[in-house]
Amino acid sequence: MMSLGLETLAAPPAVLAADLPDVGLAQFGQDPWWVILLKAVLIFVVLVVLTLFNIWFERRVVARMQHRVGPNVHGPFGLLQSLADGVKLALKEDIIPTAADKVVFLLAPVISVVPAFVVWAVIPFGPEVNFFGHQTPLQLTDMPVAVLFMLAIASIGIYGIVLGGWSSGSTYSLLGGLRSSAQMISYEVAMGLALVAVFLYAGSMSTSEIVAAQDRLWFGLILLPSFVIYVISMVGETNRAPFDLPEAEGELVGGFHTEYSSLKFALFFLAEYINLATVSAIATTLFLGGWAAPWGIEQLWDGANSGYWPVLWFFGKVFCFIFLFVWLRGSLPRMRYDQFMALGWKVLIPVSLAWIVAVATIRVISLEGEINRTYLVAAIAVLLVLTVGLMFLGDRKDQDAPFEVSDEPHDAFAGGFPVPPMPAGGAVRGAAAPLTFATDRTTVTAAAEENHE
Amino acid sequence: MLTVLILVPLVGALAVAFVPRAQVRPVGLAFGLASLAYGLLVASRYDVDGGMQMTETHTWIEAMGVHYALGLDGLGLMMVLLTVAIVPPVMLASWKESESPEGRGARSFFAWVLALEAMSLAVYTATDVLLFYVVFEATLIPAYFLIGGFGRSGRGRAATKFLIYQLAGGLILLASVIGLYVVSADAGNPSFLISDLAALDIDPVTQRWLFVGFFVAFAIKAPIFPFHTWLADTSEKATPSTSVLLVCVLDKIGTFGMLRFCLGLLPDASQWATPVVVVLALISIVYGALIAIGQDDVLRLIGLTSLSHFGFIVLGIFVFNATGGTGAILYMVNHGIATALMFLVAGFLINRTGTTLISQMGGVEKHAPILAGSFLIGGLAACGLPGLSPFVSEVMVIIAAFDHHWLVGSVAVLAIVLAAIYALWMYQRTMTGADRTGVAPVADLDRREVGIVAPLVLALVLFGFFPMPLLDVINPFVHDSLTSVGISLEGGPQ
Amino acid sequence: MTEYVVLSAILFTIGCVGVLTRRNAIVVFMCVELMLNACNLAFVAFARQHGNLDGQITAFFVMVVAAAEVVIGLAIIMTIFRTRRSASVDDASLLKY
Amino acid sequence: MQLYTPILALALLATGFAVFSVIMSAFVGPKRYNRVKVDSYECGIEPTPQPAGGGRFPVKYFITAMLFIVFDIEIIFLYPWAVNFDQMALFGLVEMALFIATVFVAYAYVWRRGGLDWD
Amino acid sequence: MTDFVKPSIDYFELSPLLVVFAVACLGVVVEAFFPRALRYRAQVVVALVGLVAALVGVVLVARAVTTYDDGAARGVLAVGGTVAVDGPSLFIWGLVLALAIAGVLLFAERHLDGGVSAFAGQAAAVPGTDAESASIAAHREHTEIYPLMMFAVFGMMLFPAANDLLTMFVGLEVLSLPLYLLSGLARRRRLLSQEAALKYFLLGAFSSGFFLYGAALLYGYAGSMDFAAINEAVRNDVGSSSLLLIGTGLLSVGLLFKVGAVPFQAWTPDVYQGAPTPVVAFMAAGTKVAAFGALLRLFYVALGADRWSWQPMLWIIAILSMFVGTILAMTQSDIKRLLAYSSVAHTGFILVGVIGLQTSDQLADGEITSLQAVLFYLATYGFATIGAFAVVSLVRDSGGETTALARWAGLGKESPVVAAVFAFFLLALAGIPLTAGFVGKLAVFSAALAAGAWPVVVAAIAASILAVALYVRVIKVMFFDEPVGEGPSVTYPSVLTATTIAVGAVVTLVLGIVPGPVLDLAAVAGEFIR
Repeated sequence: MMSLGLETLAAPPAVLAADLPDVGLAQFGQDPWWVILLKAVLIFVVLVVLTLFNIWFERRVVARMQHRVGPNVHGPFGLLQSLADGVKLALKEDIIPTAADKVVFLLAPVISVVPAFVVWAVIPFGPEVNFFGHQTPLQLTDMPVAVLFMLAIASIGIYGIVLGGWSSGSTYSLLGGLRSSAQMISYEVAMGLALVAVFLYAGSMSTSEIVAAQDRLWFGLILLPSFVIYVISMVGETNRAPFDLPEAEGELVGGFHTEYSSLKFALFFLAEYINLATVSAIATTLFLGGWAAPWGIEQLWDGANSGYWPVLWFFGKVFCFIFLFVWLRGSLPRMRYDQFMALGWKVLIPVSLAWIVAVATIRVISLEGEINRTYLVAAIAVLLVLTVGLMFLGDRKDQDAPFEVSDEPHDAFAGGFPVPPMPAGGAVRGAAAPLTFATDRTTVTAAAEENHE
Repeated sequence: MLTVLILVPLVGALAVAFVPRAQVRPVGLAFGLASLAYGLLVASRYDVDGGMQMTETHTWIEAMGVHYALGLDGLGLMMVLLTVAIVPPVMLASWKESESPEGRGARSFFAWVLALEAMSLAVYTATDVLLFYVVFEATLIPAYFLIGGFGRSGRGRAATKFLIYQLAGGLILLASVIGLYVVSADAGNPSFLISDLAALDIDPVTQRWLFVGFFVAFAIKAPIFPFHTWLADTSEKATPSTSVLLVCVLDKIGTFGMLRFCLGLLPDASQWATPVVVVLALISIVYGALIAIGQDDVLRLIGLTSLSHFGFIVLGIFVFNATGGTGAILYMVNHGIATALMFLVAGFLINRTGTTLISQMGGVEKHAPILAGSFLIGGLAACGLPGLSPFVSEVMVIIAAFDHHWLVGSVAVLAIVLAAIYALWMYQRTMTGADRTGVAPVADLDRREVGIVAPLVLALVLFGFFPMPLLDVINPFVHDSLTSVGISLEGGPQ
Repeated sequence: MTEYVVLSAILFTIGCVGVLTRRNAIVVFMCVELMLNACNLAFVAFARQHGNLDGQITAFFVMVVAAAEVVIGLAIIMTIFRTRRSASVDDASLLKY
Repeated sequence: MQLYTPILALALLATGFAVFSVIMSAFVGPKRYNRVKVDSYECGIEPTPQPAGGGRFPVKYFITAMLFIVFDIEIIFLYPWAVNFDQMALFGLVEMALFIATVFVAYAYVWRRGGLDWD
Repeated sequence: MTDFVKPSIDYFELSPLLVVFAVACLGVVVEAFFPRALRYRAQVVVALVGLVAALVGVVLVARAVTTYDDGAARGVLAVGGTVAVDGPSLFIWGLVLALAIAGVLLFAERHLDGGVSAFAGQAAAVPGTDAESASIAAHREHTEIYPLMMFAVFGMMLFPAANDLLTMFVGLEVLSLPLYLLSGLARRRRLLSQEAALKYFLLGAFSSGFFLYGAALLYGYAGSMDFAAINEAVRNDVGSSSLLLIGTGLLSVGLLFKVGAVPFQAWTPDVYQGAPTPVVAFMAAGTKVAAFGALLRLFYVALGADRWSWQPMLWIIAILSMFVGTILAMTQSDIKRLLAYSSVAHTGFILVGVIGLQTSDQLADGEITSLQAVLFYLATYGFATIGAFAVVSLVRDSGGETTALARWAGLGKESPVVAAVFAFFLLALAGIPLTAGFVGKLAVFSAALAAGAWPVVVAAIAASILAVALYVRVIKVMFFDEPVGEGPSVTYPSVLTATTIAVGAVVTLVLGIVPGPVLDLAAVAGEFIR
């Protein structure tokens, strides 16, 4: 349900291809089986290694920021610390709580980790290279709807989190899972909207074509607002500080994975760090020219964008983002949940929408050469007046006095129909009954929410 | 001309609905009398040579070829006169008892009566089949409220039964009406006008189906034997005044329709169906008379006699000769007058005794000779005593029946005997012998009541001896209609 | 192509049977969604077969409609659930004859 | 389909790894039973039994989910529009502006009526 | 890749549709930005003004449209052929808008229930809780009902005008979804109302699934969603006929559900009983009009060439609907359920008209066409129904509306006017002459008979006879039965409901006496654009 839209979209892309230009995609789908397999294994290995590295990297950098040393025992500079952690986790006892829904509990980590890997299938690492004697692009595959595919697959990962939280049979897990998913879907909207401008300019959703479209100017520069929105929402999307509310220890212990231990916990951990790299890679591809060498290098050195060199540029850019993540974590405090949601829903989304319209307008002007300025100005003026006017109209303080809780006894026939009274102590029974999250105050739908404003 | 004829009572109905309470009855009666006067005026303009006269045709629903078309022929004139003549006596008769037990006022009674009159007049003058159907059904609403609103307990049920029966009949009629329309549409000229429809050449099978529809509908209305069960209940529960309107005016629509539609539009099928119809008519005659004999409720008894009389009328219509046709139409008029007399007088009697049961009456003639006398005249008229008008028509029908088949005639004659039994026995039980009413002495008719009864008695006697004016009007119509059926006339009556 | 149509028919039937046999309103509702998605599959398959885009476009619209239905359906089911503390269709039985 | 087989390969690989890990952890780790250990974690107090159906949580989450669906759908329409925008030019701009305005109406409603506020 | 072709959007012809949609959006804006105190007035004014403007638009468009393609039809195919603005569409638009205006008046009625509307003050508040009593005390009300209704009206206009399966499906949903919500918003007897909404929703979604799968199969058959193309495919007999047959069947399920025909009528009584009476009044009239418009267009335009395969099915469904509807209505003891079943029966009667499809060369000059007949019937039925339900909302006792038939005994004495008006509506529904119902029945029966469907017409007549008994029973209860207890009381409404009832009654009467103009209008509407 949560990601219904994008997820169901995964079904038709095969046929969508029929309509979209496929000139740029001719190089894909030609590989023999061993190349495919080799590429897949390479991606897999790179991701696992990358994760191990990232964990170490994060710990070291944060430690530096906090004037600590960080892991430095295992291997040179403590580089093997993550590996050791992994082995330790594998040797821990595998606990399945009695309250858990066994099948889903086991399935959730799998659901969470698989999409994290799969997304990388369409990330372009570089141009066409000689791959063990075979000319092939440094990218597992591409398709006309590659970005859509990434979003769709990434959304499936949310299922893993929700199901993990739900199946644990623990209140903290449930709430953590819900929070994670709410957070992810909230920021997914802003993220999705931020990408629209890119497609507008690239005229394609294929990653390789988007990279190709940035050969002159990175989208991150000409579409700066989109880029900024994307970066903010990618932090929210990955549940990282300062948006790491689902794992707010003070409130929710470990969040959705409170009950997970051993390798299953490691899988969630793995997925999380891969996702970190994924969003960075997407940002790189869509906004920072992908594997193309930064401006200036190509001018100095002709070979910068051929052969295996672009992999370097690519990972260089990705590490910039990862450093950004770490930096944020090291410097910013955690936000409050309402602030966080308000930022997503009330700032990022409207700004994105406005930006899309603006970009489209600019695009039309550049396309048609001339647009009737009078209409344009008039339209903008009307919009401005409307927005401002409406915001002033009807003060939000028009709410009625707060509820006066009536002392009247329960009227079993209220509304002309017998209504059962609430069970004593609320809907949830048990030793710690007061701990209910479903009081009538919180369970009110949107239309009625005004009472609490 | 004819529109005005309909409008007079209709306006009257509306007027009655809105005038001050005290003036309801005078205003109502005034409109009733105005209708009568206007009806007579129309009659005076009527050309006795026959044919549709005073026609008016306006397009009503163009999309479906429906017209607002009125016209008057001999048959129609008879019925119009009967209607306008019956209403004022009915109003007078209900002068006092129109206040029902629950205080349902004279206002609604007079309004509904006038509405009923208007609709009935429209029925008798309509020359468009759909218009006919519309007003045919529209008569039921006033009738429903007259039955349901006034009378004795159980009338609600009776009214409902009445309405459902009638509406069922009406819908069957509707089927046939639409059928006719479709036939006309297939012939290239979709229309509901009788004149257009009469010109159609309908294939026999279709004709028979349509005939069945029309006949069943009118047989329910009339009523004829298997469709008569509503009649007794209705006449028992409703006030006598209402019964007069129902039996004398409204039910004539049934036989009227048979003449106009079954014979007029579907002549071949009518002849095809004659044997069955004649048998049904005979059953009605005998059965009606037989069960009337045993009744204890005076109103129910009178109602059932009508079943027998309607049998005669239908018999006259379907024996297909001039004598029968003329007799039938004459019978319709005479039966109207005679039955009205019986019902009204019975009503006066009931008012006085407070009961409708014959077994609780008796000895009235001693104290109320005029009442008893008029009751006797009504009874004798019903059994066809020479000198009273029903005699003429009854004789004509019986002669025609013998012409048709001797057996038919014989059975019809049998009915006269039965009629004599129920009429005289009823008189004997109610008027003679010991007084069992408990409200002795029963008062005689007062002047208002005499004023009601006298014209009716007078008419019975007058037409009994001198039916020519009526026959002059009827004969051309019968001549026309039988010619259309394709029967050569072997010399008209008289 | 036939396989896709058959698959969609099977999915549709499963959804249909689910609606008729399940008692939990949410499950019934999910079965309805399954039916809609089976339709989408059929549309896309037919679009491929006929080589035009109508079916795919339709699938888009169906998704929109399905989303709207989800929103409205959840709102209704939730209100009932909150009142009755049960989402069983059988419990909703005040309306009879 | 050629374009999709590589994805399948990667997906199989990832699934194999994940499933292997899950199964592995069941065998490799020690097994020491302790009733408290397999209880739900609740800061050390007796855990609250979850009611049937997974427990209840604030309606707010439903509202967020519904809102997400609405906007997700909007995105579905925006993507193809964006990709083919150059061909539609001004017409596309006007139509999409109308579409966004319509969604914006609903958005404004939800915002103003407090649907976006978390307590 | 094909080049993008800008579709022509005939803004003028679509203006009524667009106006209604704009008004709906405006309603949401009002809801968002107006202070609570002003919302009620603002919403009612916005809705009414919008509907009237749309109605004016319909008239203007109707005067302006010209003959299409030199055929018998008039109008244009708008938005790349997805919406057919032709005579029948315009007729139905006008009708729906008129009914919607009456509906708004009923929605806005606040006089009957002591100053509050018939809708829940706060739908989210659980009945019997503090939240609810507080909302009652605060005189809250959902003014969202007006925009919701406007959206439904928009759907009702789009549905019959849709010229391809996709648009039709969208119209179907846009029309249904707001109604699902509105059904659950009754102020009194909330549980009943919510249950009605749930049933309506689940069954409605279920049936729209059928519709959609049918559409998919037809698309698979014809390779196009467009009605004209489907017709062409049927004519040329391409593809597998089983796809066509099953597709037609499934599509019919969806449509017949909406009109409430018999195997799919189960929701009708429940929803009619549970939903707030103003909603029922509007929904019963509007949905039927719109859905029959769509049904006609689908069967006549897209599947006209295949009518030998669907006509027998409709024969059976029509007969079943008439009888089941009437007979079950007789057994009801609740007036709203009774009217619901009667609406099922009416569905059957209208289907009788639908069956009367003939090609124009089979018709005599001046003979009524089945389309004309059905359109007219819809007009008569719509006004009689909305009026009847408006009257139902007047009859009350201490617990709000009293819909138990037994409690209506003696209404004729309590309030002769109200009882008489209701009786008049019932007679119209029964099809008694001099009411609009009669002319409607006459029209559909003659259309069907002309097409040779005499068995159906005979059945229809038989059902009418039964139906008469049904309606007369109610009239008897009102006028001739003794009241139970204190008897019903009639709350005199404000001018809003009174206007609706008066308009309903007058239209019903006028259409019964001078149906000519409206029949002509339906005739002028002409055929569907093909």
